[in-house]
Amino acid sequence: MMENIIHDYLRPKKSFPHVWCPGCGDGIVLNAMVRAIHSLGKSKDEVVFVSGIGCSSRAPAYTDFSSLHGIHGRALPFATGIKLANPKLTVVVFSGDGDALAIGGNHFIHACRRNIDITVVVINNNIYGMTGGQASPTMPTGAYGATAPYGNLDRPFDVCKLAAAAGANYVARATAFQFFQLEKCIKEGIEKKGFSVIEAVTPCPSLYSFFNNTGRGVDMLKKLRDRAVTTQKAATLSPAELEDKIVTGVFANENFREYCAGYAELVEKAERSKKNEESL
Amino acid sequence: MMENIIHDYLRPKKSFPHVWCPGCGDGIVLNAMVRAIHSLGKSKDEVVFVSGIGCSSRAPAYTDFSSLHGIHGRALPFATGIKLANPKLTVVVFSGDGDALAIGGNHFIHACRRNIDITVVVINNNIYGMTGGQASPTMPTGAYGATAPYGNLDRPFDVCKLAAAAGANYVARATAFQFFQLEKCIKEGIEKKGFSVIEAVTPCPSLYSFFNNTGRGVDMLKKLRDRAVTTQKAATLSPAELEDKIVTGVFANENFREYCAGYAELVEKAERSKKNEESL
Amino acid sequence: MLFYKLFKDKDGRKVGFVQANEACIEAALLAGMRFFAGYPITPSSEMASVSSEKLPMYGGKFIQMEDEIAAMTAVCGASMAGLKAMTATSGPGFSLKQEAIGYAAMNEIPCVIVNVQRAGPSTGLPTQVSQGDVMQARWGTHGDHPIIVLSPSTVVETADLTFDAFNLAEKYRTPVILLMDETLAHMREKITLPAENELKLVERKRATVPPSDYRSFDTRFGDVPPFEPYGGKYHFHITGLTHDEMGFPIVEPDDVVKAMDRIHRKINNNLDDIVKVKQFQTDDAEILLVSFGTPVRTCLGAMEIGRKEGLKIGVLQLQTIWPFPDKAVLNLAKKIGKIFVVELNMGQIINEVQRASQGKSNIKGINKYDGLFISPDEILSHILESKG
Amino acid sequence: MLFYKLFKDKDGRKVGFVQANEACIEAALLAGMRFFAGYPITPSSEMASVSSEKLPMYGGKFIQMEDEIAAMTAVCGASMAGLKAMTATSGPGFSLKQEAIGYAAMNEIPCVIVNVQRAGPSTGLPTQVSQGDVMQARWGTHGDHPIIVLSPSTVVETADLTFDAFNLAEKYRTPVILLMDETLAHMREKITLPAENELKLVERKRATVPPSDYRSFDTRFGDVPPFEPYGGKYHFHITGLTHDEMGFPIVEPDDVVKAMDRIHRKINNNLDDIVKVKQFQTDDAEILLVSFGTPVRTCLGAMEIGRKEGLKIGVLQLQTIWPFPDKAVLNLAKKIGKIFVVELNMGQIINEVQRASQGKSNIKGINKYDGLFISPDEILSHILESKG
Amino acid sequence: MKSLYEIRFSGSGGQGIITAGMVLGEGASLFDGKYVVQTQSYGPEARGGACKTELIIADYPVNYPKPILADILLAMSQAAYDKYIHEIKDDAFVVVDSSLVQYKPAKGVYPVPITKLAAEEVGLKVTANVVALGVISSLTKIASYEALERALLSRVPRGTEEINKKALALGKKLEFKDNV
Amino acid sequence: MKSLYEIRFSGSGGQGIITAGMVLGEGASLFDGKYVVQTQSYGPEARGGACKTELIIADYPVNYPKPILADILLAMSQAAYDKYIHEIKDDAFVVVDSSLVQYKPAKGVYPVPITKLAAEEVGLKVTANVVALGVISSLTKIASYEALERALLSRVPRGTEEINKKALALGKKLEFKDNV
Amino acid sequence: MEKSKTFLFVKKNWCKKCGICVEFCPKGVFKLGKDGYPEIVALDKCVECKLCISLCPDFAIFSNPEKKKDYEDR
Amino acid sequence: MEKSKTFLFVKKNWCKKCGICVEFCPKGVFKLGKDGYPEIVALDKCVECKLCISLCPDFAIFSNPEKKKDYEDR
Ligand SMILES: Cc1ncc(C[n+]2csc(CCOP(=O)(O)OP(=O)(O)O)c2C)c(N)n1
Ligand SMILES: Cc1ncc(C[n+]2csc(CCOP(=O)(O)OP(=O)(O)O)c2C)c(N)n1
Ligand code: SF4
Ligand code: SF4
Ligand code: SF4
Ligand code: SF4
Ligand code: SF4
Ligand code: SF4
Ligand SMILES: [Mg+2]
Ligand SMILES: [Mg+2]
Repeated sequence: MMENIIHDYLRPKKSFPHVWCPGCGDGIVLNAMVRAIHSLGKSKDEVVFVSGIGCSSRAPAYTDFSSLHGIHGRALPFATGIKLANPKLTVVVFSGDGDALAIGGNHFIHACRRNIDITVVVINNNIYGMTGGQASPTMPTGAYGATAPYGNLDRPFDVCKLAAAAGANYVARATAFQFFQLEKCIKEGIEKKGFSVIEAVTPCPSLYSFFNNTGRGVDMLKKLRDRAVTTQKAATLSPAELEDKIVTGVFANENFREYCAGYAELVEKAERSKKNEESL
Repeated sequence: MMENIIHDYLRPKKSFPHVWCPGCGDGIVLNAMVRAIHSLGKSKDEVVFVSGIGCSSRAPAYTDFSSLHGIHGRALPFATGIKLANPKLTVVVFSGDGDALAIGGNHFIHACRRNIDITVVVINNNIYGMTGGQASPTMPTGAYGATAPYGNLDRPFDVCKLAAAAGANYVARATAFQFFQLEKCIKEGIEKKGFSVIEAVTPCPSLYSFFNNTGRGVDMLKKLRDRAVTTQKAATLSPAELEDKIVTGVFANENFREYCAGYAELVEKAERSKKNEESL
Repeated sequence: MLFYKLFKDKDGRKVGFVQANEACIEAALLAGMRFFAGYPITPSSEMASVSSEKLPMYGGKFIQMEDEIAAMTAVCGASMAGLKAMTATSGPGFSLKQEAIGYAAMNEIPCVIVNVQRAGPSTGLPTQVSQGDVMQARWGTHGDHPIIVLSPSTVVETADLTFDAFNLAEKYRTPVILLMDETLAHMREKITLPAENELKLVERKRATVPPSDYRSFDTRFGDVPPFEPYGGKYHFHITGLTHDEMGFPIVEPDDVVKAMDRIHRKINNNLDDIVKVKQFQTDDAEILLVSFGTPVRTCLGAMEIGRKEGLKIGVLQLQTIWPFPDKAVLNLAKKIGKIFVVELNMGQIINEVQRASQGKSNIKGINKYDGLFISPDEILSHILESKG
Repeated sequence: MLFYKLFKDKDGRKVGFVQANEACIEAALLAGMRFFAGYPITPSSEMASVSSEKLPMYGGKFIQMEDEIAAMTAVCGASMAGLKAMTATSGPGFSLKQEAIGYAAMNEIPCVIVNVQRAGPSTGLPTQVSQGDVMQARWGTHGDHPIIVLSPSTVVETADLTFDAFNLAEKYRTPVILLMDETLAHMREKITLPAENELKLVERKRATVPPSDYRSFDTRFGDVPPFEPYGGKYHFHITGLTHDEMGFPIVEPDDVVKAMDRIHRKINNNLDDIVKVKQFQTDDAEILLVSFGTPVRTCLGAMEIGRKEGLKIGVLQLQTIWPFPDKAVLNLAKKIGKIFVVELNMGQIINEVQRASQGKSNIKGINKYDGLFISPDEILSHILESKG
Repeated sequence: MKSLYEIRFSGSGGQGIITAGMVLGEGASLFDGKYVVQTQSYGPEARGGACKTELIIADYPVNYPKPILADILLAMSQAAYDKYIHEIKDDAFVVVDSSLVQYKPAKGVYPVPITKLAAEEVGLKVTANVVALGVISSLTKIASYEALERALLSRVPRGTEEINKKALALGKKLEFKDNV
Repeated sequence: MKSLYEIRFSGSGGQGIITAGMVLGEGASLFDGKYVVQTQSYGPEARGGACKTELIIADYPVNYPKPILADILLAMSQAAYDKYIHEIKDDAFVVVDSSLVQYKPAKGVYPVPITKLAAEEVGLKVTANVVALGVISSLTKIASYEALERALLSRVPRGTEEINKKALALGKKLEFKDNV
Repeated sequence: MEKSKTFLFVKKNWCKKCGICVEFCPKGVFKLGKDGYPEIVALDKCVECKLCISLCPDFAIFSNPEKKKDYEDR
Repeated sequence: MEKSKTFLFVKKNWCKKCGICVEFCPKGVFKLGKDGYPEIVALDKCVECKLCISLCPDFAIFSNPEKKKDYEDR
């Protein structure tokens, strides 16, 4: 029988439907996350979901993993505290493009640098959904938003490039349409010892669409389907051909020492340097 | 006659000697900055020096350019406000490795992304000097500091790689020993329309040396001299050979549209969309 | 994308049926605001949106920064470069801005910070009303610092106090906080903006000495130092360290005291100019409602109803909250035996009213903190209850 | 690299001649602190250094975060994962932590935040003493929130109040602030730490219900909800949004009030347990010095000298500053006609003393804010001056 | 006419409830010269939750800005109807969108299949809010038709003027009975 | 012996002034059983500015933690001498590093070329602070030699025990006169 | 796995009528109903590719009758 | 430019005795003096490479007699 795994994981006492708009990609990403965790055979006891603030950051509330819905931009340091305090936990972070890369950009690059064993899914809808459609750090130049009435002036971050440059062990990108690929990337990210970044490109059919006329969720998913190219394919395309494309695949897959493992080594050094106290 | 240009630029009413320790690299960097500005023929009226907090951030107080000694980590947004308010100004930022990349890391990557025409010199002494020698985000793994008694656990950022990935137009690195190269990079950075990052690797003979036994300023400068290799040279070296090296040279030299220029274009659009008000 | 439209009335004044968030920015533009740096947050986000659309039309600059700290520091930078500058936020962002607000106070950087209060603490109730940040507005940053805080109760008053905020900021070289709330922010009323020639704008005092004699914080011309923007013949330094007139760091105790005293004195010696209250039917009042912001309207509603039923209610509105209107409160406390302090929080300004009234009156709080606006009924039932 | 050494005395207790910064961490370790996240800042940095060296020896974790916000949120995370956690900072960092402190209060996350006060505002005088953040400690974050603030005056008391801070944090599931100052931080005195078996440690109350019946904020067992750490059979949610017992967001006004009332009530109903003051020769005092933190020592010095000269001085030390010791102050205000509030700031706690004493006494401030510590002479000359 | 009206429009996000209030408020205040204050509230949900706007329209300045018992209630969702039907004055006008709401017939309750009419007669479902305005205007005379039309046209996206006019007119020309 | 001593050590950063105070404080408090409180202050400069540490050493608990007029003053720089020479008691001991400081001979003023001795006799200039401690100990008896030595050895880096002992002993065995 | 075992059910009070299942099912198992909700019209064509249950943003498609029951009154 | 024109002067109250000029002058123009300050001992050898004035962290080396005068009492 074909199982919809997520129904084994929804929080018993939480009421549904969830808050997200019709056709919003956030539910798809949560679904992929749950499948990835399920396929890894993790117990619910050992997983903690962490998020900041934003539409996407509502995700952790819905599933029956312990969870922390934090403050805007700070999901990663909350998660760092949890992970370092109890390295046995599988700590997973949901963070919007604004949450992870606007106010939270510093924590993002430092988590990459520290390479702590946390997996963050950056749910990139190219906009601030929760607050009404302002330009986010991944909004394309020229796109419209509540604070970009003349077209966005800024250039978007390449989230994966930034994460790799900052030192994350695992970096990958998939669109919400590529569900199975997304699930696989998340799975690989969680399995990887070290910091893992998965950029999930999602539709915001309410606000991104309101300002940019991109249609309903269905339309936006179709667009994502059509724009996605693999890294391999991308390598064969000219910059002009790449213009509107979303390059998906794995961008970094390293094995730098993980932070908590490093800490364990440090503790040994400390033990050795412990001196006996002198009597008065 | 051989001129020591800096004497034309010291602040008339400021008392000297400055606060920096004997052999500290901060004075050398300030000197290089002044020479670069001088060689560009900029008037004192059109330059503003901005900094955050740290030993290195004391630099702007000493020269006769208008200056803002801000709060820790925020030099770049202060500078962004100044530059956007008056794009005619040449805005130059001095920022320590802690100031620019620890607390200020987010502003750093966003300034790169925005590509606003500011030149920042990241004065990288691999430590927090001002507060007594704690580990900074550029401290090498294994080095010692006031908060790294067992050797630093973290991995250092590659400042230039990060800046380039975040989108800065110009990115270069030189050591304090390579004075003329440093001056040249700063000059190129200021000339470049767009955001420019110059990483100046400097000795902190007080605190870095205290924890790591690296000797006096003279010794540390010698070490910098010996460790520096050009990007060209670096390309020929194995990872093992590169281990202790400092790769110097230019890492990015792009011509993406500058932010204030973009704003000017936007203003034109706005003018056009200005509607006449209807009478009641 | 604007959700309102302004019309010209017969006298050439702009009129519109607008939200307070919109009124604030329209007034700010007229007051000369030419720089807005923001980071979106409910329920203040409309201010960023309106600014992003309108500022380029006025030759001004809008920038969305990466966070609230960056927005506040960019505002400081822009003001130092000579533009009238503002930012707007709500509780969580206001908390983040605190360090930089202290910097502005220390370096006497004129600027306006709007906090549209929503229910806290923490993320709280983002779309619901509160006045929970009124003490924070005074004490949110570390260290003793001067601050001016104004609080409007109607859309029209929002525009008026926005003018005042910019004028006070420039006149006293100081950050000014405009404390609004969610109900007001999203409330629409008709405003009539002054015509250009009706504007009474204050501009920061410029230097009269030659560049070589300029001091960043010159006290030779009174407690408010003249100001020259970056980018001219005047070269000067500023720092968040305690500093002398040149802007250079000091540690000498007497100098420190001198510096601290002056930045406080420039406010405290001008309370008559800065501190504004409004009194409604306090002459014969036996019961005084003290309030600020939108709940003042409810107090007035309660006063109308109460008076019909024989309750001699008067209302004291604190338009300026900080510096606290000690004098007005004490005077009324001496006259009126019963004071109710009406606030949409668990009791903040009541502490000040208690302090200022020196035990002269019987003071009770009427507090609402369930995320809803307060109704006249609620006030009246408190009054009646306390009558026994 | 530690700059002190502990010895064992004959009873097996550790003794040492240490700074208050060092004493605080040593006491914290004994109190069970197993997580420290920090960002260096003068004059608190020694706490990070000592923690970085000692925590690994105790099986605990030290992490230097990228800024103070990250440090404070990491502390919240670690505490939710079950470790007793702390951070330490000074003014500028304290301002930055405010938003996350509100989160801790809202989610009832036990933790200890040390603020070593230096002179502000802004960067101010980083190496000099002040008590300028005492109001900020109460009101620094947005929205009404409960908070406990303790303030020691000696190195020994620093250790004692550090124990108290951790115990109160765990007992009441709340953030506790330890408010120190630069003079104390760098002051060395002898401390004798309790032996392991002498420790009276409070651990957070654990759940007694089965996982399926667990609630994040269960009120069935009193106002302080039992706590289960992340990583066990208990799966639960927390959020900075106003929430119900399950930790799920609410907007229903009655529920909001219930939630807000409880988190305040758990503190306010236990004032006798939380609020601690010390009285010195107040029985026959005609002049009362009210103070907190290191200046208490100066008050005691002034009392000694003053009494020799016939001035009947008594001293009230506020060990707990928040919740404010209203009762103790009012009682003494009723008895003693003259109160001087001694603080190293421009007048902050004096406002509370004025409020709490309800006009019953004549209250004056003795304020020092030049970056130096206050001397008995300065206090005595104020007293004499006001005598006329 | 009363000198002060308390008005409540309620429904769900996306129905244009707040816009309807804005048009009414702007019309009454700017073009009819009334004193108006409009407030609004929305749920914590990003979009689509319950949504409400309230207006006081008076001949004199208004202090307390919220209705207590409504003179005019527009209910565009079941939840809105259930929640607010009891908070009205005895002589209140209640307009319910009978294509969406199960209501109890009563004096003063005017059922109009607003959304259905918008979809079928105007040809655009999202003009339901404008149809509702037309209905309210003709039923209650709270604002002049001209004022409403002008306010409406000043706000609608360019190119949609005609269809909006049509929607308003449709609402206006309906005949009403309070179905008791 | 008095029952309370007010002590001030002052010089510049890098001279080990504060360390000297720590050793004296630790010795007196942990090993001599006195009540001690030590405070310190340093300038805003990163390093090398003026630097001061103060101690109260008493037979009973100490409240006010700072000296007013010193019983013992150690001046290791000109600035320190100039600033604090007037804030002493009549019977104070004043130790000046005569290799660095121009002083005015007076009763109670003991000039010792501390830094010079450290460099020449001990062979390590940075032990000047320890030499100074030795001098003060033997001159004032403020702490026992044993206590000081123990406190000193508990703090100095491994491998430097002997040279530090030598420095302390040197200070102790000097003979003093107050040069009047 | 036999085709006949496939079970699919759309829980209407969770479904937000986004149409994703209708659009992306490769086999046309769903059709847009008059009320805007998807209707299952060709269950026999289902190849169990899981696309519908994966892409439904509202977890509204149940593929297990047991689970459907568990969630009936939620 | 003639060699003889070279002027160099170390302003002692700015110099912090770091020894950088002594170490890095390629021509041995400086020598470490007994008091720790650099002494100019071979000005004639100076090739005006500017390394000393560039690397001196304290701006303590003056190469222009006019400027030296300006700064005499600072
Ligand atoms: C300190 C702070 N600043 C601002 C906000 C307002 N805010 C909430 S969510 C958000 C951005 C949401 O964008 P994103 O992270 O991309 O998430 P999305 O809603 O798009 O999923 C903002 C600015 C806040 N809650 N806290
Ligand atoms: C908000 C805040 N946090 C911390 C500090 C303390 N602080 C001052 S400078 C500094 C770091 C200095 O390091 P860096 O930027 O590398 O400059 P350096 O002193 O090494 O030149 C720190 C942590 C501060 N002033 N403000
Ligand atoms: S606003 Fe956008 S991101 Fe937020 S729930 Fe709606 S569709 Fe999703
Ligand atoms: S501490 Fe280091 S960085 Fe700071 S002034 Fe001294 S040498 Fe320079
Ligand atoms: S499993 Fe595949 S084939 Fe079957 S209904 Fe779903 S999408 Fe269609
Ligand atoms: S994908 Fe889900 S929510 Fe969307 S129409 Fe199908 S069942 Fe409904
Ligand atoms: S200019 Fe060059 S050669 Fe001349 S003294 Fe300086 S370093 Fe030596
Ligand atoms: S380099 Fe400058 S500071 Fe160093 S020794 Fe030479 S002159 Fe003195
Ligand atoms: Mg987003
Ligand atoms: Mg540094």
